[in-house]
Amino acid sequence: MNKVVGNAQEAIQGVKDGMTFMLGGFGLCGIPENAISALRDSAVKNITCISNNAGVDDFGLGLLLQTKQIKKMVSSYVGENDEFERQMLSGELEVDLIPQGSLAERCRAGGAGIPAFFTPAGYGTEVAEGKEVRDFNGKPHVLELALTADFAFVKAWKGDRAGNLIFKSTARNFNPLMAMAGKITVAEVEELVPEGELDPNFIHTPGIFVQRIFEGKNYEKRIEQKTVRSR
Amino acid sequence: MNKVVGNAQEAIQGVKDGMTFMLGGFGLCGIPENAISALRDSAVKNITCISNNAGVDDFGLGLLLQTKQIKKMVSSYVGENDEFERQMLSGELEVDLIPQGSLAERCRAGGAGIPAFFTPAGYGTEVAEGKEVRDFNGKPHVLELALTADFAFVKAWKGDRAGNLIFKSTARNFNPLMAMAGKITVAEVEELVPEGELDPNFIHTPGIFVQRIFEGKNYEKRIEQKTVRSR
Amino acid sequence: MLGKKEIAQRIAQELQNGWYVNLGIGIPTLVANFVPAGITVEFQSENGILGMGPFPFDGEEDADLINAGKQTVTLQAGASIFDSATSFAMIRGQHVQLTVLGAMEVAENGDIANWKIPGRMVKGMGGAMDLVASAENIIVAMMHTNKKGESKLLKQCSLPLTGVGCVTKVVTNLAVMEIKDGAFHLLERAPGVSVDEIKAATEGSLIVDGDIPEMTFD
Amino acid sequence: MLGKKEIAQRIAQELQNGWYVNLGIGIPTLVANFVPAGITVEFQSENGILGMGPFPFDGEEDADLINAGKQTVTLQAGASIFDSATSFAMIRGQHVQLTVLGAMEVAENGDIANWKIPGRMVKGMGGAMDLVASAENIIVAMMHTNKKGESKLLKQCSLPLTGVGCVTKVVTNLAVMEIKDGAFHLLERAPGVSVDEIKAATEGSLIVDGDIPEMTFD
Repeated sequence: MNKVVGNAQEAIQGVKDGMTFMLGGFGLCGIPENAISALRDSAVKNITCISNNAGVDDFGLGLLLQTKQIKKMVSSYVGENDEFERQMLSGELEVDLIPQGSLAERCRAGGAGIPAFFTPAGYGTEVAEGKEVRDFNGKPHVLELALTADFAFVKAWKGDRAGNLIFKSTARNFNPLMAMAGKITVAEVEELVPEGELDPNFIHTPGIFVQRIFEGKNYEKRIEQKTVRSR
Repeated sequence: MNKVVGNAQEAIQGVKDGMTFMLGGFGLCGIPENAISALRDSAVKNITCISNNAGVDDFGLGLLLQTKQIKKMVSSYVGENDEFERQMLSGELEVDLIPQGSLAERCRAGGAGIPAFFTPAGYGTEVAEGKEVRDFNGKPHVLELALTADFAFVKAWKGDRAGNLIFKSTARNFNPLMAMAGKITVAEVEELVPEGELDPNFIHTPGIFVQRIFEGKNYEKRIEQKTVRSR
Repeated sequence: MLGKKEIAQRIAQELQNGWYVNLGIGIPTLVANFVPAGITVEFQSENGILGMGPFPFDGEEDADLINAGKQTVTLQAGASIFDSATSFAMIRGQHVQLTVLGAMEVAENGDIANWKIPGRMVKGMGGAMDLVASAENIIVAMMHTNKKGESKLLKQCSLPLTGVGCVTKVVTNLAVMEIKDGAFHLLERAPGVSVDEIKAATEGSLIVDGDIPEMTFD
Repeated sequence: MLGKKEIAQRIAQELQNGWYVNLGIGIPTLVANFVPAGITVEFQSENGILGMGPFPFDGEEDADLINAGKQTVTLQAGASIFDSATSFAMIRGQHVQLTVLGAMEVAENGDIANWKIPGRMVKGMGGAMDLVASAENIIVAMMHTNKKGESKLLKQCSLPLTGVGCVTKVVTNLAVMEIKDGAFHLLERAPGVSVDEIKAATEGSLIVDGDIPEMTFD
């Protein structure tokens, strides 16, 4: 299997106005930097982005908020982005806030052919409004639906031509789950290696979930909160 | 964290008649050989075993069938075991046959705090009898409940004192899922290593899912179907 | 009339480049031996392999590396190993493009029965119910008739079902048939087998539209 | 009256050997600095770490290794990394023995509000809703009153809820309280703080049963 494309521009071929995208990452950690730049350059608009966070004002998904390409965000936490908060409070941006665990599980479910599942998260809160509630083991649970996307954009550490991916440290986060849930999943990697170089026992995302892969460049990997201790 | 116990006998402390156990493995591949022997020696009885298969007549769970310690089996495929078939057809043994994917997902769900989920598997068959059916995306799905167990017995390749596990090749199968779903999860490993020796990026089962761990011995690793090609 | 090998060989002609394929036990397993030149497919084994390779050389078999039929196998370059939940996530989530499996009965509406003979054979369904409920493209590989000479292509299955309305194609020792609109549509005849012979061996509705070509093999 | 550090220090006394613990952003994060001698706990960070260690030395920070507060961290020996679904499987499946988090309001029935001020602050709930809906042991770390001097321990939360009836203990700058039977039960006073001061700062029902000891710190 050879799923390699030349660059981010080729990798996003087929994105259209109004589509739904998933984007991996937690804060700025493990985000698909190259794909986000290419999406900005493509000027695709009215998009729905499913991503745990919304970047910061001038990096990550903040770049697509600046250009107002995003119609709707589906996230669990957006506290690091002032422009986001401004657009949300003014009503320019639709926002669906989802408990982080439900977001992760809904993406996995979308990729796994599980259309719906019950979770205790959000019971008794506005998150559960309009949703079915049912008791299991004496405890109320909310029915949550799977999420899928027209494109999923993920970022891995290494990947091979067949689309097998491995992630580094906490840059893993939502990436493997969103990779499962994209109709077309685009993986950008820091290092593209030949098939056979990654140990089959330690693949995080099997290639079956990836349709296109490319080696990204100029990774900035910005740190949001540099915290250190003194020696 | 130090979860190490001395041997299989110590590891199964607390098993009681009538309990429900999960046992990892696919066929005879990746089964907890030491725990099964210890369970046989313990003479615990009337147990329910959740395991994809039921071993063969003289190995794996077949050992506990011989001794009639098993009251009920929950499995997806039991075709390799004549004694099993005899006990089932004669009504001595209760059997709950479950589609393999539903079995795997129900174990994961049990460990993940998801009490129920919808799956297309088994719709329109006797497996769906008495279960809620609901359409999603125009397709009927069956509501399946999570599975948990009093004890889960799993077998890994390497493990550390904190209970982190890695599996070798297809000996992984159900082991990581059942490890999640045991109230007490007992891991036996071929090699017990100090904390820090396993790469944190490539742990298959994080130690949080494991309560007891020991280095097993005398692994037979019997092959059911030796198939080879000529050079 | 085809042998088991030829049935597998004919099914292999259905493979398309880039597909992920799950092969059941028996005839379906043989399909892997006939992948047409110039196309690449990866075989999924539901016990947790993607990129399954051929059987090992004698002496190189590994008890920890088996396929869903419990046979010792090997891995190809680019293979990956995963747990059973992830494996069925691939299957249920329709990431596998083709499923090939055997059957005891197939009905004209696409129902399939292959896991149980009440009171007699109770081996279990394994992964078959997940596979047939999920896959968009399901080919059944089997003999056209059973050992008693009775048709296995029926108006309605008599055995407990594995899945409903799911089979898209059937390849037997006699014919290739597509299932649609509640009938078997004859597409190809096995070399030397007449349409009348196929009709006689088929209990379910068989649509014969125009001239039916013989299968060809390279 | 306790400072933030002392609140964290007091909460650390609740830790038990062998526990897995999830610490929220703010005061809860500080709890990691006060693990009592002789006990071992592992910290879970919901972005995918078990066995989180201290902040890195300057120059050794890794952009790919952060905690749920987006701070650079390190790993301890025996740590593991996993994806977000597995992380919340641990949380939802009650494999984490203790959750410590901050709050804007806590009600006498155990309700908690900490994610939203309608029309003003809309940062999102992150993992808090999953944590409070799942954990059996939830300690809230917060100031007893808000910046305007109003009690944050209420008869009923006024802000949108994060979870219902879930908080088991509250540790503030003034007191340690257990929540049960629809009331705050005063367990300990901060050094130099009187029961009357705590009563005055608590809007919800406060049960004072017998002599209330002062907290002790080693």
